[in-house]
This record gives sequence, structure tokens and C-alpha cells, in this order.
Amino acid sequence: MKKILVLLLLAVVGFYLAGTFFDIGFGNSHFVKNDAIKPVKDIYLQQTVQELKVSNAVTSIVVNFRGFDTLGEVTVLFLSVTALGSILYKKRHHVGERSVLFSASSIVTSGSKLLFPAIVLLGAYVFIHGHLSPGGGFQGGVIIATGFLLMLLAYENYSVSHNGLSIVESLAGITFVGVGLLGFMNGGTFLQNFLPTGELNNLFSGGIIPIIYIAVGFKVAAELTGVIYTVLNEKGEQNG
Amino acid sequence: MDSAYFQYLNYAIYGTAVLVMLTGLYAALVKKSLLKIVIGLSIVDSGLNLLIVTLGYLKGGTAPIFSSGYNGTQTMVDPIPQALVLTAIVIGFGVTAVALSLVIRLWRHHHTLYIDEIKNLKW
Amino acid sequence: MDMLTLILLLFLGGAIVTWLGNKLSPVVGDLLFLATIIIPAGMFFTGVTVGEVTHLHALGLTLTWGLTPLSYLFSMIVVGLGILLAIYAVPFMKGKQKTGAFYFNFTLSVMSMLGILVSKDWVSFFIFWEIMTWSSYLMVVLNGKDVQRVGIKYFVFSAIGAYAMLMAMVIMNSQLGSFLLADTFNNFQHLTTGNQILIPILLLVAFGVKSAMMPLHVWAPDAYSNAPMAYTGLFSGALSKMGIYGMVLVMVTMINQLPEGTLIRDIIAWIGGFTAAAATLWAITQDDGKKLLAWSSVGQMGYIIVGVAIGTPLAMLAAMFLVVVHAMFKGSLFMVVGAIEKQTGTTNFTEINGLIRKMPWTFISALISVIALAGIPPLAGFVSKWMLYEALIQNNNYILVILLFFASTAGFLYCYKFLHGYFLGQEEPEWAHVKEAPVAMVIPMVLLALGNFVLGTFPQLIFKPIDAAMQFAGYDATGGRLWGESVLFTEWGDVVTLQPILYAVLAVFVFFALFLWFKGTKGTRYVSTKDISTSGELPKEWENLTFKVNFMQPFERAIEPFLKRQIDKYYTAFGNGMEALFEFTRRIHTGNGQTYAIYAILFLALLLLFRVNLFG
Amino acid sequence: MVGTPVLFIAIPLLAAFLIPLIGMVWKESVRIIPGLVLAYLLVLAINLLSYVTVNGPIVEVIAGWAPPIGINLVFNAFSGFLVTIMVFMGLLVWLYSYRFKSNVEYEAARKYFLLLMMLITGSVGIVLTGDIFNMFVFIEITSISGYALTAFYTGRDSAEASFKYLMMGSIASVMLLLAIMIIYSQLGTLNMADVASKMHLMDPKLKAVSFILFVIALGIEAEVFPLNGWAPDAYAEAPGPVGAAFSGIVVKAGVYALIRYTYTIFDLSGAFNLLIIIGLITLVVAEVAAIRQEKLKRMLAYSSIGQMGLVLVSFGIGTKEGVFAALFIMLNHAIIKPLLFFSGSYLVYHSKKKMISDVDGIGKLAPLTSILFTLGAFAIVGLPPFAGFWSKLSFLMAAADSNMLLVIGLILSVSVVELVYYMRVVNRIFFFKRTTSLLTRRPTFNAYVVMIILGLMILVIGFYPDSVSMYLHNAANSLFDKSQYIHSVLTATIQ
Repeated sequence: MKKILVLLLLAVVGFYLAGTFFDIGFGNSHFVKNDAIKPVKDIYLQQTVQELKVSNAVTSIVVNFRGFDTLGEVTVLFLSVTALGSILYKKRHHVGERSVLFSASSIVTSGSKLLFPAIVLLGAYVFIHGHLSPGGGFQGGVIIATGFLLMLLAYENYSVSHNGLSIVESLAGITFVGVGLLGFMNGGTFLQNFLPTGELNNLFSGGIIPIIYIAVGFKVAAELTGVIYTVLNEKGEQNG
Repeated sequence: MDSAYFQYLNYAIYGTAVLVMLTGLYAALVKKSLLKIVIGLSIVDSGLNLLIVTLGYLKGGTAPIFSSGYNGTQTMVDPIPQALVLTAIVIGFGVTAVALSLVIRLWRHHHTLYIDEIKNLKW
Repeated sequence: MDMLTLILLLFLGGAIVTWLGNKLSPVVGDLLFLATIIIPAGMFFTGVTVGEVTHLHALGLTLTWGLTPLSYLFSMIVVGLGILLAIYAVPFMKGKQKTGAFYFNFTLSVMSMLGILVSKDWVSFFIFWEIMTWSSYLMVVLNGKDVQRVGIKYFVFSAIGAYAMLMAMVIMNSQLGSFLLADTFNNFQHLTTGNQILIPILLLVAFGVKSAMMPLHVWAPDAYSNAPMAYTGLFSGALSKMGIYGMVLVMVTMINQLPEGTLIRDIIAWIGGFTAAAATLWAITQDDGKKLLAWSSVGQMGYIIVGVAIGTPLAMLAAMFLVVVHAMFKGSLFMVVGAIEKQTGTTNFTEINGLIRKMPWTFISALISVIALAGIPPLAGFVSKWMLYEALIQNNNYILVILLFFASTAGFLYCYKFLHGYFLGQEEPEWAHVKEAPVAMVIPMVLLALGNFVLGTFPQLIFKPIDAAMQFAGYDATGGRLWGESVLFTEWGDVVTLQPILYAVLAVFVFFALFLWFKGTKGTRYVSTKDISTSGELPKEWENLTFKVNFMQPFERAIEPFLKRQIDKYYTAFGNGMEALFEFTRRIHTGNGQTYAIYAILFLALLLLFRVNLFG
Repeated sequence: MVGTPVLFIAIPLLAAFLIPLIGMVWKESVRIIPGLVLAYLLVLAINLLSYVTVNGPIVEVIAGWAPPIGINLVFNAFSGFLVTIMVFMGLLVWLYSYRFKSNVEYEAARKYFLLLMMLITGSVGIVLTGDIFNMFVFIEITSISGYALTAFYTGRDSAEASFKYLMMGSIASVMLLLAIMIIYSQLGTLNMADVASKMHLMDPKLKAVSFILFVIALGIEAEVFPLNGWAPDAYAEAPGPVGAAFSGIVVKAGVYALIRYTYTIFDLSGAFNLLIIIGLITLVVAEVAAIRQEKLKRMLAYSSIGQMGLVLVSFGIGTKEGVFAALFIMLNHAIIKPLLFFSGSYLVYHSKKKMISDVDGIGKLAPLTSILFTLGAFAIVGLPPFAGFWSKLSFLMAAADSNMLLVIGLILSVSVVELVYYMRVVNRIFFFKRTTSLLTRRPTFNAYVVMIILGLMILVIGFYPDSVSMYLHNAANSLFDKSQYIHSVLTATIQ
């Protein structure tokens, strides 16, 4: 009964949603054909090369044009880590008793030890080159976090320092806001670029964009690791 | 590429994205296990992200990256949906993490993941 | 700061200070309370002149305050009763709980009633009306008995009335662009026809609730009897008169301008007549003095409503006279019950007997007030009722006269029941310890009772203000001597005195008193109900030895079919039905998170389906 | 000017990132810093509001890109007014809960205050932002803090409430993103003013669909009827001050968002009718559900939902007077409902199930708390001379001016219901015999201060409504003047 109702409702919703998007159309420049519409994406693309000297337009949007969103996004991550800690908070901590069913084989353990530095390096590369190539702070941070996930899965008693994570997290966050505020004091607006933008396609280009993206990379890595670690340390069988 | 082909792609891609969303919604609305509900919600997110990225596509477009030898901004796909989807993914991750931790809490408290039994608060 | 604002602020501040002072020490609270009532009241009588106007501004609205002759008449009742009951209340509340709350709400009630009377615009009228409502509500629930039923019933009806008024006033404001009473009355013709009907009806509902008009009266008996007796005098005597005040305003201004006016007047008059008759029957069946007086109050309000609704000069005069007189005798009677409650701890007729020797002053004021209540000649009640009958006959409302006459006659029954129940009959040993009430309680009630005497003899004392009030309200047919329309006064020419009647009746009265006294002094022996040794039988527990149980049994049997139909029951059934519906509605929130999500999708689907209807 | 609107976001974020660091050295800082931040924000808000009153709206450009390119924050009379209320309430909530969890360890306190601060920041961000996607981000910040705070107490059923909230919140965010993308795909911009100025170009069908999606998404935040199933649970299970923050701050942000879309961004004529319809349904269902509640906080929660319904109806009237009344109701609700939550949670402090019957006769044992609760109850049902009366009166006047007699009648009948359930509680507090043996808890000094401040505000507004009416008028004008909003944003430059 409930299923049928839900299916019916979803059919209605789907019909209208799909209809809407079919109307919008795929692959064409679907903005309303009118002179009054000057899509901001054109400005973004232009300014990305001309002003910011950043080759990855997505990065320039994420970090600079819409950097405020990204700040919020980073905050969301930060909050979800805090929320996780608060939701799963217990007065008596049982650290180290992880709910793994069986320990990993030696192939896995030594293999992950081998891979771990490479993964971290890759992650660092991705976020350092965020403004030049596809990728960036979030992607790099996630890659690093997967490295930690691998280690945590492979070693039953691998532990990450909570304090360390939270220091990294905080420092990275402070860097982000701090750079923003510096722009506020220097150039007049929050998150405004105040460094020389350099040459296009150089590592040192784009002004504050790489700095922020590196901070984001650290932050995301620390936060994701924190999430994984917190959930992993949750002992299932315990009575709350 | 002719326009009829694109018309099919239109239906195929948007249809898929909407279908993924609806599948996720169905799971979230009908499945009884909390975990499945959470999975359903993240499937909805995936479908949505697919939809958003698709919206930015331009016929014959290139990636919005100014590597050496790029030929004009006119052929680049719209970078804004990509930037937005990045944000959406991250937020979706955060929400999923919180949701899973809540599932753990509910398991601790009720010793069940069956949503019909978690109804202490009602009316 | 001008006088009116100052007076109202003094009341308000005094209320708070009294309440705090009472926490400090009861004596301080008592003194502060008396000061709070008496000082502003004195200022009101000395410092405020009719016609003076004050303006205040709030939220872009202008609040206008000023005294009119009509409100002056009512304010005399409020202030007079307020002072007397305040004096009465201090010993009454001694040793009781929640004295501070009592003083606070008493003062606020007096303040709000004065506020209503000085309001010249609807906003301040409504503000004071609501303050009056909640302060009296807190009094009704003060003793903690049956709070959820009685208190909520009172508040719900008051709120319905108040919101009806609120609706009427915002409609008038939007249509006429003014909240001023005068503007809304004068420009009433500019409203659309629908609103011309709607607004008076809404206002009549509002005022009908407070004045306990028949289908809206169900709160009154319970609320009157549940409030502390020191307050009920004010409640029944002055507070319910605010409804009458409003009704007078509506009747003489709006209804008069309506083509359907006569029909509405007739309907209201009939409702009033029916209220009087039915409430009287209910009063007869009560075994509790409080309840009896409460029903009697409802009945008396019925008379007043008839007078106001008929609206001829004489009828209005009668109604206004009854307003004043009712405040006096009902105030006094509630004080009597309060004194009895204070001294004996109960107010049930079947439990108390023969207090006449224990509480003689209380008895005397009860006697005088009851005579006034019954409308027996020498006292003021007679004058008002006479004029009312006369007005009705002049207006050819013969059936209504018969109804009222029936009510009035039946009223004798409960009047007698009241007197007999408390004061006559055998003396029981268990009440041997009862003493007369404290002087501070006796003096106000005797004063009020004597007031009936005075007004019954020299009605012109109050005719002058009533006349002024009625001229203000638009009656000027007889050039300021409206009482001349009544046979009662024209018989003796222009002089408004009733001394001849008084002397005649007094002579008969004294004769009978002397007769009883002479007869009574010869070897009277006071016996209790259980003292039936003369017949040689021993009474058993269950044997009914007193008349007071089933006092009016044959009569009650006669009116039983009528008593079965209680409006209260219908309201209760309606309320229960509503609550069941509410219970059903709230189960929409089933507690299952998934269901809520389905609601969201359902809502989305609905909006999508009706997109065209909604957004074109 | 002492600062700019961006500090409303930047300073709390900086503090949020700093707190874990400082907390390692000085544990008490996790309590104190949020308070200092909120106090600073209050000073800032008041300063900016008075600046705005004189000099017109402030449009703050972020990252050096003037609208419509970059994101911007708009601090005008309307948003500034709401921000001031929110920050003020936030400060009071902080003060109230300052010693609240003193028996809990450092970790819990750190998380609690951090999340609380971010809840307020997120709400402020929703109100300030001038970008539709940025609003989505702030809504998510608010929601995640909300989920965590709802589930803060581990002992109760709070996780259940939080999970319901999260489910609805997820659906909301999906709908919101869909709606944003539909708009973006048509107009190629995300800036509110830009979108608003181009809205007439959009295909009416797409416009309607995206508006519907917005209504669903923001309706979940604003607790509109069929979408508000989570709200009573969350209010009841969250810690007392968080419930107060929800009703005083978060809902306001949700309603703001809904109103901003209806009034400024979309130009759909049917939108106002829709607001009235959903507002009325919300009001009726919530009040009707409230009267049958057995738990105090759930009752307050339903009452809060009902008030929001009234606000929506008032906005739906669509006249300046209606907006004025709606803002007045919001202001009063922001003052009164926290007072009720604060005092109410002390009244049932030691009760396990928080039943209404547990307050029987508590008036004797905890007189001041009871009187403050009663004051709040009287004020919220609109009894004069307290604050709620004036907002109710202005609402009715606005509705009467638009000839909505049936709406007036319905709302007044619902008000009777509202009166009944509040009076039942007041009766129980003062006029019932104490039946339980539960102890009463004396509120902390801070809690007393907060409650008395709120009580005084109720009295001040009640006796002197003109003390706030200027701000309300300015705010109403500012919301109503759509072209001025668009103009001021699109011509904004970097100061």
C-alpha cells in the first residue's frame, strides 16, 4: 500500500522533474536567449586567465569567485566532524578496541605500508597543483584520507592523534579565514587576492588561490581522517 | 554530431539522473532499515550531482582548464556547475557522516535498525 | 501627565506594589491594597471631569481617553463597589492563601473597568477589556477548585467574545479608517450592507458574553460561584455591567441606524426575557447560596438586557436604574454569602441553619437586599422593575411582560430560599460557635443594603446621572426629565419621591415585626432539628429532618423537563467532539520519520500537479 | 562604520577554528569565546543597523568581485533587523547555557558551544547572503549544527529526533539544489539581485517548478505544515536552550529565506496565495495538535510552528502592513518563545518524561520561574498589555485592510484554541495541588538574568510598542522595495 503510494508519488515527481530538465535541454547553451542574459560563466572564464592567471577555471571559481561558498563548505566538514564527536560522545572512552572481525593478512599490512607514502604524496601533489590541473584541495585531501583509511583498516591498533588532527584542522581553517581577513585588510574585501598573480600555468601563480587550496587540502585530509577514525573506534556491541 | 543524437542523449542522461534520484528516494521512503535509508539518501545525492554536472555540458565543449594551447573560452563547458557540485558533494559527505553516526546512536539506544520500531516520539 | 493616565497608572503600579508588599508582610499588603484602591478612586471622583480628553500614541494609532456622561454613570458603580469590596476583602482574605494574587487581580480589574469606561477608541477599549478578562479569570481559578473546567470555560467564552470584538473593530478600522468610537458610530452608514449586519452582531456577541446573555451564559454560574466572594460582588455587580455598557453603545448607535434594527432589538429582548426566566428557574433549584446568587445574577442581567434592547426611553431608564441597583443588592448579597462562608466554612443551605441570631447584621443586609432583588415595593428593585413592565406594555410587548412577570414571581421562591436557607429554621449545635462577621465586612454590606433603601425612596439621586447619560446616548425626548414617562412618578407630579409608598409599606412591616416580637417573646424555645423528642421518636441518620433538603421539590418536579435541557451539556459535547477531532488530527505526525518524508514528497507532487492553478 | 557584514561570518568561523587550539591550553575558553564573539557581533549588528537606518543598505562584496560576479552580503534594514534579533537571542542563549553543562566534561562543552555558535552563524549567514547557492551552504551549516545539537543528550530519544530532522533536511537540500540549478540553467547567474532582475525572462513553467522546489526545501526549514514532522521532536528532545535557539533563531532564518524568494526573487502572483494557504494549514494543524500534547516542550514546539504559520499568512497578505505585522510577530516570537522554553525547561527540570502534569502546583515552589512562564504564555496568546497583543493587532488590521474576513475569523478561532492550552498549563502551575514528589530546580543566576531580560522586553514592547516600530517599518519598507534592493546590489562596488 505504502509502496504503491510512494511509487505513484515518485512517478508524478519524476514526470515533472524529467519534463523540466528535458525542457532545459542537454548540451546546448541553454540560457534564455536574450540579450539581457549575460551569464556570469563568461566573465568567470575571462577573468580566470586575465586577472587571476589560474589555468583551472573550476579552481578559480571554487577558491576565489565563490571562495565564500568554499569557506562555508569547509565549515560544514568541520562541523560534521564536531557533530560526529558530539553525537557519538561517551563519557567513558574505549579507545583502541576497534570492531574489526579479523585482522588483516600480512600482504595487506605490508602492502598498505608501502602504498601509504605514495598515496599521501599523490594527495599532496593534487592539492598543490589544484590551480593548474584538475583536482584541488578537496580531491587531494580525500586522497590523503584514503591513505589513512587504508592504514586504519590494515592495522588493528593503528591510531591517529586526535589532538594532532584537530590542530591541523584548526590551523588550516585559521589560514583560510586569516588569508581572507588579510585580503579584507589589504585590498578592501574579504578573500580578495592581495598577492601577485604571477604567470599563467606556473606553480606560483594565482595569488592566494594555491595557499587557500593547500589549507583546504590539509583541512579536508584531517577532517576525513577524523571522521573515519571516530566511526571506526565506535564499538558496536556496547550498551549506550 | 547531429541534433537527433543529442535529443536522445538529452533523454538518456537527464532520464538516468532523475531515475537515480527517484531510486534513492524510493529507498529512503520505503526501506525499513536505517542504513538503507541513509544509502538511499546518498543515492539521491549522487543522482543530483550527476544532474548538476550534466547541466554544465556544452556541445563539443572542452574542460575549463587553460592549459597551453586552449582555444578560446567559447568552447569550454560551464565551470560553475562543476564548482557547485564539488560543494554539494562535500556537504553530502558531511551529512552522510552525521547520518551514519546517528544510526550508530540509534542502534545503541534501541538495539534495532528497523525504523518502524523507532517511534518513541510521536503525535 | 494628566489625571486619567495618572489614575490608571496608579492602579497598575499599586497592583504590582501591593503584590510585592504582600510578600513582605500581610499587613503591609493590606494597607497598600486599600491605598491602591482608595487613593486613585478618590482622585477619579475629584480630579476627572466629564468631557476631558487625553491622547496617547502607540504604533501609529492614537489612543483616546475621556469620560462621557454614560461612562460616568458606570464608573460610579465600579469605583463605589470597588472601594466597598476592597474594605470588605481585607478581613475576608485574612488567613487565606494567595492574598497577593487576589489584591493584584482585584486592583487590575478595577483599573481595567475604569479603562474600558474612559476609552474613546476601540483599541484601548479592547486592551482594557482583555485585561479585565484575564484578571477576572485569574480570580475565578484562584481557589484551585475545578480549575480546568470552570476557568477554561470562562476564558473560552470571554475569548470568543473578545475576538468577536477584535474582528469587528479591525473591520471598522479598515472600512472607516478610524478606531474612534464616535467615528465608527457616526460613519456606520458608510459600511457595506454585509458589514452593517456583521459588525453589530459581532459586537453583540462580545458584549453578550460578558453580560451572560442566554446561549452565551454558561460560564457565568460557575465562574461567579468559583471566584472569591469578595470579588464576586464586583464580578457580578460591575464587571458584567461592562457588557451592558457596550450593549447600550451598540444599541443606541448602530442598531438604530439599521433597517433591520427593530428585528434585532426584538430578538435580543426575547433572549433577555428568556435568560431572565430560565436563570430564575435554575436559581430556584440550587442548594448552594453562591450558585443561587450566580444564577440570579444571570437572570437580573436578563432584565437589563430586555430594557436595553427595547430601547424606549423608559425601558432604557429602567435598565440603567436596574444596573445601578443590581450592583448594590447583588454586591451586598455576595458579601453576605462571603461572610457566611468566612464564619461557617460552608455555603450550602442544607448544612447551615438559623444564623439569624448569630449574625444579625448580616441578616439585616441580606433581608433588605433580598427584598430589593425580589422587586418588592419599598426598595429600589421595585422601581426598576415597575418601569420595565411599564415600558414593555407601552411598547405592546405583552408576552414578554408575562414572561418577565413569571420570572419575577418565580424569583420570590429563590429569594425566600436564600433567606430561609441561611438564617431561619432550627439552630444546630454545630453552628453554635458562629459569630457575627468582622466589622469591616459588615459595614460595606450594610451600607450597600441601605443604598437600596435610599434609592427606593429617593430615586432622583440616581435619576439625574442616568438622565445625563441617556441624553448623551441620544435620548432627549422629554428634555431631561425622562422619568416623567413613568406612571410611578407622574402620579406625584414632578417630584421624584416615593416616600408615601415607603411609609405605607414600612408601617405594615413594622406592624408585623412588632406582632412577631410580641408573640415571640412568650416562652420561645430554640430547638435543633434533631430535637424531636416531643413526638417521642429518635431520629435516624438517614431521616430527613430539615426542610432544606429538596426545599422546592414539587416545583422542581414541575420544571424538570425544562431543566433537562442544559445548554452547558451541548457545549461540553461540542468541546469533546472538537478535542476528539484534534486528537485525530495530531496523529498525522505518526512518529515515523519516513512518513514525514512521504508527506514532503506528497506535498511536492501536489504542488506540481496544481502548478497551473496556483501560478497560472 | 565599525565593521562590515562579512565579519558576522568571518569572526565566528575564525573563533570556531581557534577554539580547539586555545581549548587545549585553557579549558574555560571554550565557554567564554563564543560569548565574546556573540557579544561583539551584537555590538556590530546594532552599529550597522543604526548606520543602515540613516545611510541606506550596505552591500558587501566578497573576494573583490562586484555583483553579479562574486558573492555579496546585503545588510539592509530588513536583513539587519533580523540579524540583530538573531545575534541578540544567540547571546542570550549562550548566557543561559553558560553554566548549563558545567557537570559535563570539557569535550562536550567544547562541542556544544561550538555548534551553538555555528548554528547562529549559519542562520545569520542565511539572512545576510545575497547569493542563492551561498544560502544553500549556510542552510547546510545551520542544519548540521542543528542535527548535532538535537542529538546532544545521549540519554534521551534525541537521536531519533535528530534522524528525522536529518532525513527531512536531506530532502530539503536536494530540492534546494534542484531549484537553484533550474534557475541557474535559465539565467546563468546565482546572484539574488541579478536573478530577480532577470526573472521575467524565465519560462513560466520552469519558474513555477523551481519556486515549488524552493517552497518545499525552505518550507522544511521554516516548519511549514506537511513538512514539519521533525520539528516537535527536535524541539522537545534538544537541550532547552537549543529548543529556544531553534524557535528564536533558526526558524526565523528559514522564514526569511522563503520570504526573500517570494518577495524579491520570484515575481509569481500566486506565490502570496500559496503562502496564505500553507500558513493557514500550518497554523491550524499546529495549534490543534498542541492542545492535545502531554509533554510541555512538544506543546511549545507546536505553538512555535503555529506562530510561524501566522507569520507566513501575514507575509502572504502582501501589503506593507502585512509585512510589518509579520516582522512584528517574528520579533515577538523571538522574544517570547525562548522565554517559554527557558522557563519551561526549568519547570520540568527533574521530570523524566517532561509531562505537562509534572508542573502541577509548581507555582509555589518556583514562583519567579512560574511567573515568567505565565508572562510568556499571556504574551504569546496576545493578551494585552503584553507584547504579543500589538503584533496580533497589526496583523488583524493588515488582514482587514485586505478584506480577508475568513482568514481573520479562522485565525481568531485558532487563537481560542491556543489560549486554552496555554491557560491549562498556567492553571496547572498555580492552581493545582502538587501531585508529584519531583524536586524543583533553582535556575542558575545566568538563567534568571536571561529570563528577566526577556520578560522585561515583553513588558517594554507591550507598554511602549513604538520602541521597535521604527525598525519594523524600515524593515518592511526595505523588503517591499524590490527595485531598490536590486539596484543597490547590482551597483555595489568595492568600498
